[in-house]
Amino acid sequence: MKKRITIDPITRLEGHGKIEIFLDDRGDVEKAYFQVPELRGFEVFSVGRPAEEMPRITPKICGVCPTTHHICSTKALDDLFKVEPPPAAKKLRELMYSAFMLEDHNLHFFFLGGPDFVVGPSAPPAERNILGVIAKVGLEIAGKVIKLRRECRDVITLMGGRVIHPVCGLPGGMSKPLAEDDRLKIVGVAKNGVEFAQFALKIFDDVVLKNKEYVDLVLGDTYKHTTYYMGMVDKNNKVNFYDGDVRVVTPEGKEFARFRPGEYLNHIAERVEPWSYMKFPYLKNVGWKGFVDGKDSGVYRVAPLARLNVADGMATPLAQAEYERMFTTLGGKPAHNTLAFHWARLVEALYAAERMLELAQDKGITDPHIRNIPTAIPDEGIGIVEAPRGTLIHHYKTDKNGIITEANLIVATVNNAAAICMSIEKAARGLIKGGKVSDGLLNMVEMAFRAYDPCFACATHTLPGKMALSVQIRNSNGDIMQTISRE
Amino acid sequence: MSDFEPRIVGFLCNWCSYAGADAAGSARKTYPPNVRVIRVMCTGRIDPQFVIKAFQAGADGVMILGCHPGDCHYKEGNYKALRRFHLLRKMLTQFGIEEERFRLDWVSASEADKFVETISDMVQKVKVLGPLKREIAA
Amino acid sequence: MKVRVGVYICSCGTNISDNIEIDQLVQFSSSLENVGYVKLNSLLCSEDGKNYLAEDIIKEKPDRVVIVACTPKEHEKTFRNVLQRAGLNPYLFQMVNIREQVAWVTDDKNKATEKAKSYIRAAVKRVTLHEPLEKKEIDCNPDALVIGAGPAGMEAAHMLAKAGRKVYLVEKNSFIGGRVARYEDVFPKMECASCMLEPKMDEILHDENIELLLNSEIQEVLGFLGNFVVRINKKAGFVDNEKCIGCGACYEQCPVKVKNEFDYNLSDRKAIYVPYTGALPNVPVIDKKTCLRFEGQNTGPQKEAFEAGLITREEYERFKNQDCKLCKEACMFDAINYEDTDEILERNVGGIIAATGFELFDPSVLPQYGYGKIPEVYTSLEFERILAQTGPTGGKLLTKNAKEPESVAIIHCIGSRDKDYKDYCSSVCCLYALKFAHMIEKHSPEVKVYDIYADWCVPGKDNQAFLDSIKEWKNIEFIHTTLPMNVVSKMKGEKIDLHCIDISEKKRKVSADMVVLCPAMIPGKDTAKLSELLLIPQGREGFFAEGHTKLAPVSTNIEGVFIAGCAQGPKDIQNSVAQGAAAAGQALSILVPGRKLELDVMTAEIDEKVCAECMICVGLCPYKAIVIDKEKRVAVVNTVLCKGCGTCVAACPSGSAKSWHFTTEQIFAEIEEVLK
Amino acid sequence: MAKPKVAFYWCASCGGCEEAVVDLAENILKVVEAVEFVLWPVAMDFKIKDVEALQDGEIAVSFINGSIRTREQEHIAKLLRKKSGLVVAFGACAHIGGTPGLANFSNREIIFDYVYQKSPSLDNPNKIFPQEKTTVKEGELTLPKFYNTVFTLDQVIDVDYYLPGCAPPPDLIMNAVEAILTGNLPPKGTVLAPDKSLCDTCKRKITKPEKAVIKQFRRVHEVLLDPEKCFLDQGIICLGPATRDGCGERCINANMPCRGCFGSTSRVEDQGAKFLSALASIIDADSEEEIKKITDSIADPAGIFYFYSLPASMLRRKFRTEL
Repeated sequence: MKKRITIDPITRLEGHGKIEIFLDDRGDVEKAYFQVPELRGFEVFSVGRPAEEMPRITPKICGVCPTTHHICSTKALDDLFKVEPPPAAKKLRELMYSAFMLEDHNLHFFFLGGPDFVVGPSAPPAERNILGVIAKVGLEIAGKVIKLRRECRDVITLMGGRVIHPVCGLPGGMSKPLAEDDRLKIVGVAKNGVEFAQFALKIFDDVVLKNKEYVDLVLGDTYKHTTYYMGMVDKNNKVNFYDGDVRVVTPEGKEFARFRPGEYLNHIAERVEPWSYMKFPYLKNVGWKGFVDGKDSGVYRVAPLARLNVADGMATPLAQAEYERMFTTLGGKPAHNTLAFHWARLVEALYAAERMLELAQDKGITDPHIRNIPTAIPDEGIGIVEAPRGTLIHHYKTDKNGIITEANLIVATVNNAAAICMSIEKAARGLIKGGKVSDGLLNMVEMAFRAYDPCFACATHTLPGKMALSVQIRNSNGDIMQTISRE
Repeated sequence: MSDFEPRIVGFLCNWCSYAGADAAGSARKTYPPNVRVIRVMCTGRIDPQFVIKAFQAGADGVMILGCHPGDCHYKEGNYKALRRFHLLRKMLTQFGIEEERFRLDWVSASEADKFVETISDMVQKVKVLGPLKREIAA
Repeated sequence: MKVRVGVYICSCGTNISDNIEIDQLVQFSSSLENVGYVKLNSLLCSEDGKNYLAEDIIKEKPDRVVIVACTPKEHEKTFRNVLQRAGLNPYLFQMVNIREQVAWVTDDKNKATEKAKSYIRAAVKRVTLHEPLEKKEIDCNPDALVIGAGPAGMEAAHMLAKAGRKVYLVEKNSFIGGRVARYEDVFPKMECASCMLEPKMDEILHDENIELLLNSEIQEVLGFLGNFVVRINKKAGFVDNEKCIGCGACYEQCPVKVKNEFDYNLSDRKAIYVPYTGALPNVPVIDKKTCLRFEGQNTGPQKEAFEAGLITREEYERFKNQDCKLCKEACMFDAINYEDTDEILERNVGGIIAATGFELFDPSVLPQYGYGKIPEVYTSLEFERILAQTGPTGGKLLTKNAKEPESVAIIHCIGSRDKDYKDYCSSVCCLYALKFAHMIEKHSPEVKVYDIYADWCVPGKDNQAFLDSIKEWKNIEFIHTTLPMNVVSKMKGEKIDLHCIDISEKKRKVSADMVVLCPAMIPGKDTAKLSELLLIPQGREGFFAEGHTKLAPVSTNIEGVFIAGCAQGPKDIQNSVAQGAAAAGQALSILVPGRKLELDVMTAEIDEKVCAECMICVGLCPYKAIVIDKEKRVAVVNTVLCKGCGTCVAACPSGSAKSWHFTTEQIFAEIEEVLK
Repeated sequence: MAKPKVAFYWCASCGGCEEAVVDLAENILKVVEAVEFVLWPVAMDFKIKDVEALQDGEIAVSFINGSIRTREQEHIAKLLRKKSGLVVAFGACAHIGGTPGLANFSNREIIFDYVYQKSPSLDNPNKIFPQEKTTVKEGELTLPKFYNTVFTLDQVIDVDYYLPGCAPPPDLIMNAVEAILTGNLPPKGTVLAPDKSLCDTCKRKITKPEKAVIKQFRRVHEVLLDPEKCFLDQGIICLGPATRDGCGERCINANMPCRGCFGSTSRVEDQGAKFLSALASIIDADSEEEIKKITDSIADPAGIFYFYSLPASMLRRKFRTEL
């Protein structure tokens, strides 16, 4: 008899998500669908807007990572208006962006990913949340996490005017220079950040790597997909969030492609499925073979693990050491273990903190010359940055008066859409056998899904800390046999 | 679209265009009844919200008739109306309201003929444009 | 709460009922929400129509009234008075114009009826939102301040004083009479200027209602109609006009010799001086810039006078940085006080009259005439002084080096009627040019006069005869050119050769010993500053802008501020005096002692709870009726000055400005109802 | 007595308002003790049937952010209205439509046509469009209906109070929560922020001249922006005068002009039209072609004047638009 599992709606998403799992007659998983039931049409209503307003329109795509959209949109405008920002402006942008990455990555680990490991994957749901984490690592740590978050967000407010939807980006630079006493304050925050990032990695060591059960889970096949990987690297192929070329490596780790932002259309295409408003990007030159991994499927992955797989290393010393330690533990590059996203995220957080410190200590950053006024006639501009959740692309076309005539946005998480579906299906298939649905199913599905820290899973801010899911299991004629839900 | 009778709101200023309308009346000049007149003391008083409220309430066209530049009873009210008119007309095109549906003109207290011509011309133009079609909401 | 509206429909005899189904209107109106009753009448504006209306309102006691009839422009006031009489606030009423704008202009009867219905529906909804408005009034200060003691200013001051008003006459110079004090004779009667002025000046000086403030300028004007506060900067004259009898002993002793501005530097004067013999008031004033006790010590004019050879080295050395008291010692009446200082005086008045006169266009800008380069080229005002007995030559026609000229040339329209300079005609130059000719004919008939003119501007009942009368004189030759601009004067030995093209395109050359230019009249030097102080705009050519070119020549956009004389535009003495009287008349009609000033009721008002002092409205008001309350940091409308045009209300981005009787809510209601 | 029940929900939202709540940092702990959350999708288990199981009005207050874009969002908003004593529209999207409200210049047809047909990176040979109902081999999949128009919260349910801002600043949120907990609330329908416009507290106000005039408009990317002078005085469009105060001029202090996210004061029905009126009135030109030249230099008036408030404007959306 056929069975169907609906997880709807998944709470704690940025936006709305739904999972449908269909069982075959033997009760095993036949197919799983991950649906995004929401769309707002940003690309369409950007048409007609003055290009210079886009850095204040596009952040409203996501209130969790508005700084990413603001910076990416501003870079697209630099390209559109053919204007090079002065060095101080670039440093200011990267400094603000590093503060954002540090805060966002750490929050994800402690408030979302952490509970799965710190408290244990099979612990009762009520414990698997921030309260559980605090109990395990102590109140003092939680205080440190909240302090880091507030300090980093204050840095962004200081430079961008506001942390939820900053406004300082302009084509050719920034709207406001950095004052010396503010720079000193940021140095303090950065130092605290580096220390905290190292500490977070230590926790990961004690809690995860020293626990065989977790290591098996990480290295196990359930959470493994041999896919292509995409990420941005600087000129010496080191991970860079703010600027550089986009690099793609094959499942074996060989460089498959390297392109400037302007050529993204030669490499990325998007599929449409009737059952989701979200589209599914894949590598054009490999081709769409459906929701499968492997060398000939165009499905690729982005975000922390992908970036580290793609790059030859980290641009800062401490992070580089962690980079090497991670890959040796995982058995070489590229690592395909989805749960390793958590580890890679902490390595990146350390890099972000170190980069923030480097920039904050650079005296030139307080140079008042932070704007070059564009003079060229605008027509087309493309900007790419690495969002916490993957490669973000803003592509604008305008008339000669700088009014947007077309806008194409590939939002970070979308790149992982196909991979998320595959991970959910693989996890479900690995756990549901013969129609028997175990209590751990919910948590295991979450882990597959949460590792990507999908933008709409902005569960980074869970306070009472649990992923609420309700699963209805129906028999083949659709009536509900059993409901398992998380209190 | 022959039987379509456009509904048009006309904002007239008390000292010139309203008096011009009265003059047309005293001279028994007939003109199409489509324009509903609202009297204000000066075209400077006309808040762009009035124009938009008229379109929202179902008008197919809006007219502002004021004193000729330099004749304003309050010196400069009509200049302010002229400034607002140009920016508002440009913005309304972004709302799908064609430029011909919103018109500003000058009619002095004695220009009964010009008043009748302006009204008839506007009614004719809006008749050609047809009713302002509303989008279904949901 | 329920509002009960009474609707009265007038058939206007048959004017309305001919083309509108009146009974449908009655039936329709009674179906409307809030309508208490509907009454039909054949002629509401007639006497018994009005009585019927008053009695009915007293009987029915409605909360609001709607009258469906003719144009409000004709009978809104009438019916407001009726409501007043019937004890209902006159603003709780709305009129519906279905005669001029429906019945008379719509041939299809049912369409007319439909249109009338929509107007009634709108009026009934609007009237429910009307608020009672009370007539507002303020008491007003009947006194007045006049700026400028020329013919216009003196006439205004005199009339106001005669009507019993206290007048403050502020004059920049130390004498009164303005430009006319400089003339010998005036056209057309060739009357002696001083004989004409003296009686008027005498009355001004001795009228106790007039406080004469000489050597004084306006520093600041605050307030509004009926309540102006004017601050006046009175410069020290150092001579007490009570004690001084004008004997002149003091200025004989003064060692300083400088150019006398009154005679346009054609004569000299002392540091303590009277501009011309016979100046009134006959009280000298010490000129701080040249007097040795003050700034004139060892620099300035004293040095120039010595270098110009006017005084000897010994005299120059003697008085260097010494405590010179010569004039004080010479004064037998102890009228000179060196401790005198400038002072700021404050006067409260109800109205202000600006009569600040004119200047002459500076001909040196037009090199072709040689003014400023050729010594014998004079402006008309300089020539007036040469012909004046109190002038530098005692009235004798002499050149700068005291020789009798054989010929004098007079050139009209200098800088006038030319789009690059002054494109208007100053209307008096032709006349005073003829006056000069008449004077030369009378005093030095043997002198040859060349009158180079473009067109004759001799309006008025006597002036054509004035022109014709000089034509018989054999020694005058009129040269009719097309463009005075292309007259070129060149020095030729002692003489000045004037090259011009006459009307028949022929080149003409005349040579003359003296050339008199008739430049355009332009606004006085301080007009721009005063227009800012009085908040009244300057018109196209810089003269004060009158309220209306035809109907309000002496009022301005600021209620209570009037203008008169050449300050409003070029004109002759007769018109200046007439305007002085007109301005005084206007002030007298508004500022009646004891009577309160009734203010516009439908003015704007700003809610200080919402206003954020965003400064959008302040600059928009043509009447400068909006000022910032510095403590509360909000904009405030001065309802005395506000005319209720509503421009600020429409522009106010926070919606804190409200326009009484034309509120946004009332107009929104009308819009929605009229489209239903 | 039992702690008052509080619900947080998000419709067509970006999650920024959720972040704003968490940004209360330490204060959130105070709130967490004082109330009992019955719904907070970002943080808690959410079950439709639990909310349905509550008595009507059992929830003391529901904070709903995000505009209404799909039938599912409308359905949940109506449910919460039924179950709540007070409903607070939280943030610009719920209050006046927000930036996504600019979609009201287009409609479903145009959006679908671009996203699923015309976007350059698209590979959709057989022209697949998302469907409300899709039957696949294994069964039927549904998607909520996507409305033609973005609605503000009070166009769908009755709203008691509004917390303006994109996102509302922490101090306003705390004041609102305290006012609700202590019960001293202003009259229904009030926007919980000062009722003056932004210029009231803006530091640049003192640089404003007596007579505000604009000779030429400049766009922010065309010129260096003076950090002291009032933007309008530099010819830069700043919606401050037509926008409610209370945000602490966070954009202006970052040297960028205001875009009006707090909506208008209580005295104005259409923020965009009112700002247009103020801006046009101070254009320094009187001749027709001079005025036309200056107004034509303003890029995208509708987009800038209704940056956050299009759905709440009188016209709400564009009239019939062809593809």
